[in-house]
Amino acid sequence: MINKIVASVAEALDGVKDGSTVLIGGFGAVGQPDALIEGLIEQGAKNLTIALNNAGSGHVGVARLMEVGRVRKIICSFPRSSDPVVFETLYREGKLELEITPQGTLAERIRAAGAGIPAFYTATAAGTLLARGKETREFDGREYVMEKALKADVALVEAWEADRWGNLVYRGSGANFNPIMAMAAELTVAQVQHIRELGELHPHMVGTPGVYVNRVVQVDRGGDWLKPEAR
Amino acid sequence: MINKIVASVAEALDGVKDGSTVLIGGFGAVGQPDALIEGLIEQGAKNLTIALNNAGSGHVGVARLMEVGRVRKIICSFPRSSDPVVFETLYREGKLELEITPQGTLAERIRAAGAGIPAFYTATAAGTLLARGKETREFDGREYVMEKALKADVALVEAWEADRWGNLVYRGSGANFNPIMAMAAELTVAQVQHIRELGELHPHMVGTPGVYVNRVVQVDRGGDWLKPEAR
Amino acid sequence: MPFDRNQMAARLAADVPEGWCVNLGIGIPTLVANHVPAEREVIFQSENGVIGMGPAPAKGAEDPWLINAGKQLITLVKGASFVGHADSFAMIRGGHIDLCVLGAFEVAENGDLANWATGENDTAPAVGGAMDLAAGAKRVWVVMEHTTKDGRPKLVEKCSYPLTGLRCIRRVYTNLAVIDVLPEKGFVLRDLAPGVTFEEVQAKSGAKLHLN
Amino acid sequence: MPFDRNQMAARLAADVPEGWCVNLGIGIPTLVANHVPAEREVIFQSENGVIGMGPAPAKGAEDPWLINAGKQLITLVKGASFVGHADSFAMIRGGHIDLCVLGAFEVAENGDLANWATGENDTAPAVGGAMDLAAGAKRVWVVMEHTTKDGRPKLVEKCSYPLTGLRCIRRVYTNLAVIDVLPEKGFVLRDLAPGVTFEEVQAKSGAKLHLN
Repeated sequence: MINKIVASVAEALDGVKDGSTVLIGGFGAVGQPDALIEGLIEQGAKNLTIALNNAGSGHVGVARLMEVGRVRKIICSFPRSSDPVVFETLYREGKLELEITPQGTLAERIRAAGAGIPAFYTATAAGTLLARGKETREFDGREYVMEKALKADVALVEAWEADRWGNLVYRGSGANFNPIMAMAAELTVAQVQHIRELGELHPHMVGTPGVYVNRVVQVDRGGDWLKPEAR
Repeated sequence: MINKIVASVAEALDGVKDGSTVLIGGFGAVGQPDALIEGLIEQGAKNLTIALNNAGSGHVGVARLMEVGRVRKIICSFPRSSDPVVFETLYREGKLELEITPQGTLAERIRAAGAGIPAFYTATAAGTLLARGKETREFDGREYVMEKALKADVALVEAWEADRWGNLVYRGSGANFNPIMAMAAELTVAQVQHIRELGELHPHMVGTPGVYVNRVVQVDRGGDWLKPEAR
Repeated sequence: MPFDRNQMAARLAADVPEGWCVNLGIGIPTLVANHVPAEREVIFQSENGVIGMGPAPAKGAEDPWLINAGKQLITLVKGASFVGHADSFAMIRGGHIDLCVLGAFEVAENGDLANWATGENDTAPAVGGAMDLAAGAKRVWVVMEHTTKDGRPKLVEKCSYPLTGLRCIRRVYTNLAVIDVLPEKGFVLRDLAPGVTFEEVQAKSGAKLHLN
Repeated sequence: MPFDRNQMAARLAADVPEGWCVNLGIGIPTLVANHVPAEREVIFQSENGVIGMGPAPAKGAEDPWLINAGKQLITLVKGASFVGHADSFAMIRGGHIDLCVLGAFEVAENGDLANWATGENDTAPAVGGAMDLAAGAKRVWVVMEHTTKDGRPKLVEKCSYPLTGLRCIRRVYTNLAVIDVLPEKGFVLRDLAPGVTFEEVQAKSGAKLHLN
């Protein structure tokens, strides 16, 4: 019997190695695997490269992962946040390498990694600072930048529901980076709100087929989390 | 009020020009826009380039479109079928240009066109006859072929349900090439079994957002079509 | 009287026809949605995969799983759908967004846009989806104050800040005027805020303003 | 006694562990699904976007909207899901299929596969998804008769037909034997059909067969 459900966050993150590249899903608080990020801090892997949309806020989650010195490099589109103090301090002190990638290029590079495409061309960033050092090429009279796939060792994703095959169903705007990140890593770990029986998820509602998922852990965010003021 | 629903197949295909590139959805009989293909024969546009998975069977549908001399070139992965007589005759007589593309490359080229990617690299077909004349390039020690986006003037797609915004919901294995084809054409026309009120389609069940769809026409395939022996 | 922020948004909204799919940037652009009359169907898309955004939710009816690219709580309208980030940016980069409205530091007369980094002292500029939208949307309009707080023009001959996109801006809405950016010609006045003169707009612009 | 088609499929099925995601080609490969015991969960994927295919439907219970890549009516198992063609081939080409089983005209000792075109008189060869699967699956196994109908070997030193994929085959199941294809070594015998000898298999092969 296929059963990807594990009992704890610790088990879900077992074996993450120093030096790993880790994709972290979510956009804003939605679809962000908070318990797995906390678990990664506990787990202790260091010298990490993390790729995600934002560089964290305050002193929790991704910001704390950086603050406790586990992150060597961050690849993101938007390092600013409402409270970017940790990122900005580390970056100014030269303790954190930063690679800024346009949001769509970040998404497409991750998808490419999952889809077996080593590189592709995009008009985004052509002629700008973010194309510096990158190959460019003209197609039909327009300049495009060559961007490379962003493959990872680990992806931490979040979904609303899962079954024991690892099929994931997202809620609201919670898909965002999660489906492509699940495709692009050697080890994909999903934090979910609800576990469903096999067959309970509608085949057309599954946003990430279980084929892409290695481990599922249920984390009840609790009723409080659902209140907007707690976001 | 946005209303993409048109009253007839003729109206749905109004304005298709000679020399157009036409994407035709479906895999097997599922998701294949039969009424639109018949409508295209009626409409009369000629000198067409068509791109689809198969080259048609018997003397109906795509095979008939070719038989009545409207197709200059076909781009497909699988020209064979249970009854490929029309294709094979025209091809042997030199009346039809053929471009064979691996099925996944065909899909990815169409997606690329829809996603603003002029070209990408794939390992598929590297070192084979189908890479002849194509640029190749090594990434991390493996050879990849550069494939270009396949943009179209018209896409004919089929779905189970639609609303007046053009949102499409697919049934069973009926998505196949349809969602990417809907993204890759200037004019996307959808044949659907059912029209639903705006708001009746579940936001997570929509396989093609209406943004990609220009015209929707309802075609009742009738109960008979649902019987397997009528497939 | 120059336009205030809401009037600028309303002036822009008046030019958005029914049926367009529109992406709104953070700041004044976000206000545009408030000024499209409910009976005119415009589809608002958000980078995080929401197609068919509605207004902010009523108190008590918030769904914390439903936000826009500005991380604000939103609602859905009838006809809405969701996609993931790759598909959302395929829509943006593939030219399927009829209009993107962005803020700007500078717009040049050739349509160049600078809106993501000040270049100086900006150790870690945040680009988000701005470059994708600038390169991918069918048309990009800017809504911004006509000058900086200290009075420097934001309509310029050549951007001094790092570019977001090249030759991508088609029109600019400011507190003073509506100005087209035409490929061969540069800035062309289209409309004035009430009581504002051509000469005043020209004086506050860093590049030649054409009358038509 | 050499294996018949069903026995070849069964022999291969015996080597498929629980949990693998498997794509089966048309012909003998399709039969493999019938020989995986129901209690061993193997996920069958089809190019047209079905993940979790079940057996053929009972008479009267057919859904004409549900077919596999061979255009046959199928059912779904619990846990099944659907994707479109781009996502289905992303799965295939991105290395997420644990095993693909294909038929072949020829397999070379370096793992080259020829299974799509005969080259001669084949005016319009049909490749379908074979090249995508050959290049993309984690491992590709072939199941085929050991020789052609007129007795020519299909295990060869070098393919004479146009290639489908280079150095992609890891194992071959024939009516006579199970043979690994190892990178440095070539064909290595792994198992024999009942009553078949190593010498017989070697005699019917067009390349050297190693014992281990």
